[in-house]
Amino acid sequence: MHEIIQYVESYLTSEQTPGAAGNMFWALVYIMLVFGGLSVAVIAMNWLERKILAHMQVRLGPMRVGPHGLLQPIADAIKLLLKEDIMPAEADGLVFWMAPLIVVLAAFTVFVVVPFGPTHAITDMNIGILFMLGVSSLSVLGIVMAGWASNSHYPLIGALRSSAQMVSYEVAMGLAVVSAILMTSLNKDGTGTLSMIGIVQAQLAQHEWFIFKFFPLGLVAFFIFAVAMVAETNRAPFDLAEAESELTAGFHTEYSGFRWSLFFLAEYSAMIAVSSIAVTLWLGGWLRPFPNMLSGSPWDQMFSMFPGVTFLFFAAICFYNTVRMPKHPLFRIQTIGLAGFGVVLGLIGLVLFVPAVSVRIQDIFWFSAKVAGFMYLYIWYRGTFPRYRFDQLMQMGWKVLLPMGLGVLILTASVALLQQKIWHP
Amino acid sequence: MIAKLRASYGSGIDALTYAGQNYMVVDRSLIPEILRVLRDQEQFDYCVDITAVHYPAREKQFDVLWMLYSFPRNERIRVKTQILDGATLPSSVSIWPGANWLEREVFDMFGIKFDGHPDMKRILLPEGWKGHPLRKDYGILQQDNEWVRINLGIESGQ
Amino acid sequence: MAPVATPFFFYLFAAIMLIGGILVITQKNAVHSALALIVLLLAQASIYLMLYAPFVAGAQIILYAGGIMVLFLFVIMLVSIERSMKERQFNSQWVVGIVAATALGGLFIAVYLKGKNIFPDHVLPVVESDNTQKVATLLYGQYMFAFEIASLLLLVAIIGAVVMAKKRI
Amino acid sequence: MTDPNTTLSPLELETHDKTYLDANELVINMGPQHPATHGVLRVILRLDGEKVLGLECVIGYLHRGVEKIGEHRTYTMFNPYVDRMDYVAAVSNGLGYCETVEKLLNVEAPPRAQYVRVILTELNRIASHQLWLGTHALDIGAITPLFYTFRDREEILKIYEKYCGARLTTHAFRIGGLQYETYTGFEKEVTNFLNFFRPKIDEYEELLTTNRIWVERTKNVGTISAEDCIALGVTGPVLRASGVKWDLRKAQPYANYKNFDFEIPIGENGDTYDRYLVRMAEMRQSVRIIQQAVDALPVGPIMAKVPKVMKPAAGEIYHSIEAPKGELGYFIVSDGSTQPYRLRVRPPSFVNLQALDVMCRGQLVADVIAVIGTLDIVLGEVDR
Repeated sequence: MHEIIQYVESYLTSEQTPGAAGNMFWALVYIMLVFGGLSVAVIAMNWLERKILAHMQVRLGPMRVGPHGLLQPIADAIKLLLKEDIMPAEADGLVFWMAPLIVVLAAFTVFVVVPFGPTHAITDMNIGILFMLGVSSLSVLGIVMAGWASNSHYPLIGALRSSAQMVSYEVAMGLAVVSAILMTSLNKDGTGTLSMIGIVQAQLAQHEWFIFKFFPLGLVAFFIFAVAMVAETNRAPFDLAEAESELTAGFHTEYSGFRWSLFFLAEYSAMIAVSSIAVTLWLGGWLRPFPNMLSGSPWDQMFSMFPGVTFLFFAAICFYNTVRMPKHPLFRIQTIGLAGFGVVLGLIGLVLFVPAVSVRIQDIFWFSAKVAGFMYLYIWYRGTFPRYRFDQLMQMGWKVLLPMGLGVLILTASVALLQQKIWHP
Repeated sequence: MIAKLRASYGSGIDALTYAGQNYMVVDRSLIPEILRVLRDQEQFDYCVDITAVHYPAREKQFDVLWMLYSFPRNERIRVKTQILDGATLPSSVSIWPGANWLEREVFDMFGIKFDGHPDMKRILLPEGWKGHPLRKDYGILQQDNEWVRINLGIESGQ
Repeated sequence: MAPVATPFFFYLFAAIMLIGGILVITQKNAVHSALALIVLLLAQASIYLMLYAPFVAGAQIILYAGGIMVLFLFVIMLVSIERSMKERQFNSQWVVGIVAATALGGLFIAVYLKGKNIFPDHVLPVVESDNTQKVATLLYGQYMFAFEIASLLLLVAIIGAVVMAKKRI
Repeated sequence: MTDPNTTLSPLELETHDKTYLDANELVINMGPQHPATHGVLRVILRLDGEKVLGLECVIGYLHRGVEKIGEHRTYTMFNPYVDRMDYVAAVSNGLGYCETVEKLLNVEAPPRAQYVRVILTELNRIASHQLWLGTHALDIGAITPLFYTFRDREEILKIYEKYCGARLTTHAFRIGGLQYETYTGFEKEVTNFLNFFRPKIDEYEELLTTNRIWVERTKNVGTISAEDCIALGVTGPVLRASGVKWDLRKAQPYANYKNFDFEIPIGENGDTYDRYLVRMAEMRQSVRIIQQAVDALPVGPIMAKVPKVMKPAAGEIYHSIEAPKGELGYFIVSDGSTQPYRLRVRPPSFVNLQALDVMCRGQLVADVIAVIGTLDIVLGEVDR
């Protein structure tokens, strides 16, 4: 018993990721944690997207299943799992079966290197960002396979569209990423890094998030990436593959039930993955905001309060809505449920105030908070923008973003070179 | 205006007015050039509508009407001619492109053919429809019964 | 950390590559052989990883598996598979193929037998962390010229392809 | 769409050149069941790759023989049928029909009825434009405007419901005036709606007018010149967007539109974006008209003296009004009996739809959807 506790503490105090420590057990634990958290995040995204979109469109959104439709995603999941799993008669069985697996695999494997904190990553490859881009680019294969294997016209064209779009936007994306990586090499011995943790630590060392570096170069690079990543995940306004008014549902038209839900899962986790790339590269990963302006221990204290405060805030919202619930016997269960949910959130918030916890948790919190910001942006786009035409989409990719990316890359390189000439001769 | 046309085309044009609306009854033989003149010289540049009326009792069974409007003069006029059943009319698509579908509809509903029309075929009713519904002698019930007999295999749809 | 470069993994990936390669040439359905090729490339990437060459592995995944194979799949899917599946496979060159294969195999065996002591008998100590930097310094330092020439060639090829593909400019 | 080739991507094209080397022009079919054809419109497109060489509309899927029915009903009995033609602007149809028969009977609706008619018709113009805006934006991919417009259209439908009990096919008018006196608080409710609606138009505009993607999707798409419009007989907002300042409410005032002051918004390029702006401006003008009408609503009778059994003298009459979609004309031939001898409807959508071919020439396939949306056709009126 005592040994186990010591073992746990020895890990908790260690300064390495489980992968770097070569500790299989903790790596497993982390994998479980990350994938569990990811699934929860996707479920939450499902509910949030429907609610936020609905409120943007003067609707209520799901209200029936559970208080304020909180249980709606779960109901949907059950529905999808119980649904008949149809495979078109003429479909290519093997490929049709493999496609969703590949997409999900690619979407999940990426998270192996996502750094939720200096030590909170499954492992830290020294080609982290390269690995992320490469594996996420594999999901195109799954999409193309799905479109082809369905042996139907809509999916084929949808797959062609979305994969053409993804391939062409990967170029601009890569250029933006490279310009950010260049910035990591601006230290004494001028050695950059590709490792995700290394990138964040470089921002820490340079006391500057890369989005503000060489203003406006970092900002432009970030903008290019932010546009490319929306196209990369086939979301509005680049959702031509799912254009209902033209194609029915793009490459996963023929999929149903569990297979379809796999695509759904993959789409959302891909969104989270690219957002976490953006956060890591430009928004200082797990670093808390205003590290320079508001430095010093009191500020650290204050910022370490944030996670708890946030959860308490959610809890407060829950209680507020509990009070506003109609006083009708039919609503009693829902009211109780909402209150219970609020209590759970509140307890989590209180736990987060314990210094020992908050110290270890706040990295993860800041990272997730930044990613959540991107998630909201995704929903916002969808509520606001019409859909691009395909040629306009390609034009934007090749004629606007690509040259911009090249220019930013060259400028960043030259500026960095000058700086090193001047400051570190 | 009428006087001018009279002068140039002699009889066969008589202008009438009903409820403050001018219309002219024109002899079938004068139709093409009258319409052309109205468009070119009298600036009736907008062909509002083309339609027909069926008078089975008459010997010249059909009235065909062109409803014209002039943007410059802000003035309407109806040109009306009487033709025999089965007689054809010159198409005015070359004068007003918009006449295309209108003439097709007239053909569809009355079976009046227009010579020189790009594609003279039914527009609202399916190809192979029997009869022309807006003729007075067109029996709805027979049509309906025939249709149900063919397509539903029952005696009457009523 | 515990080394993954164990013989077991090597043989595993080697076997995968072999099977993939055989499938590539034996599959009637072009799409299936393309997928087999992807498997092959991924296995190759993991062998690079075992050689402590992560950068090469990453490049392999991005370029081959992610980029080139997708274009392959495009082209294959756009030609009608049914026709190509019906018609007899084009293999009138099997004699030449076998000859070439045997010659290559013989060469390998010869090298293995004769050149035992050419290769160092112990694995050189490679530091994983600075592998990428090493590649960079070599490419942009020593082999700068060759690198630039290669990229120039690629550029020419791209432009040529565009010109040939574009019917109405 | 029944054939997905309607959304060819450049890559797709290559394949078509590859697979059928002989076919450099492919014919594809769109509809009649298609989310973006606003009903049962079937379009056969001739494409050179992504570019539209020409198209042919196949209509009549919704043909109900309204004109034939008209010959078999008395003037009063036929009145409800006209609502079913342009079912999103039913009141305008009713207005046109009633005025035509009134001309034939040579009666004049009393002033109060005239004013109420104007109020309801202009409300209907707004409702029709709102529905157009929502669906059009949805076709182009913007989801949100649909919900905004339907939320506000609901208010108009509520007013109709309170006035005559029906929401969509409101048999609102009668020959010779109105059947129902306005309910108490009618003026107030209409005024409230106007005050509620004015900012809403700005809301729509905020969503779209300066939206970069919206502008890219609509500018220089489906452009049509004023000459083509006139030659093809295209009327309504489409004609005005091409720069012709022509509106029957001004050109040949009917009802009592001459008593109101309002402008005719026009565009200059005649592309989809201009048509959008024109319709937006028309909504504002309608609001102006309704405001004046409500302020000046006179008291008095609402029904003119019309015989119970209408037997207009033999004769023929053509009367047309400015419906939300364009010039809506009725041509009635009376033989002195209780039923029209011949009743012809001149539907705006039917004639406007002819322009689709001209507008889509040389555009991309994805634009065809936008152009169909911007023509604002109602198949019930096209096919009658």
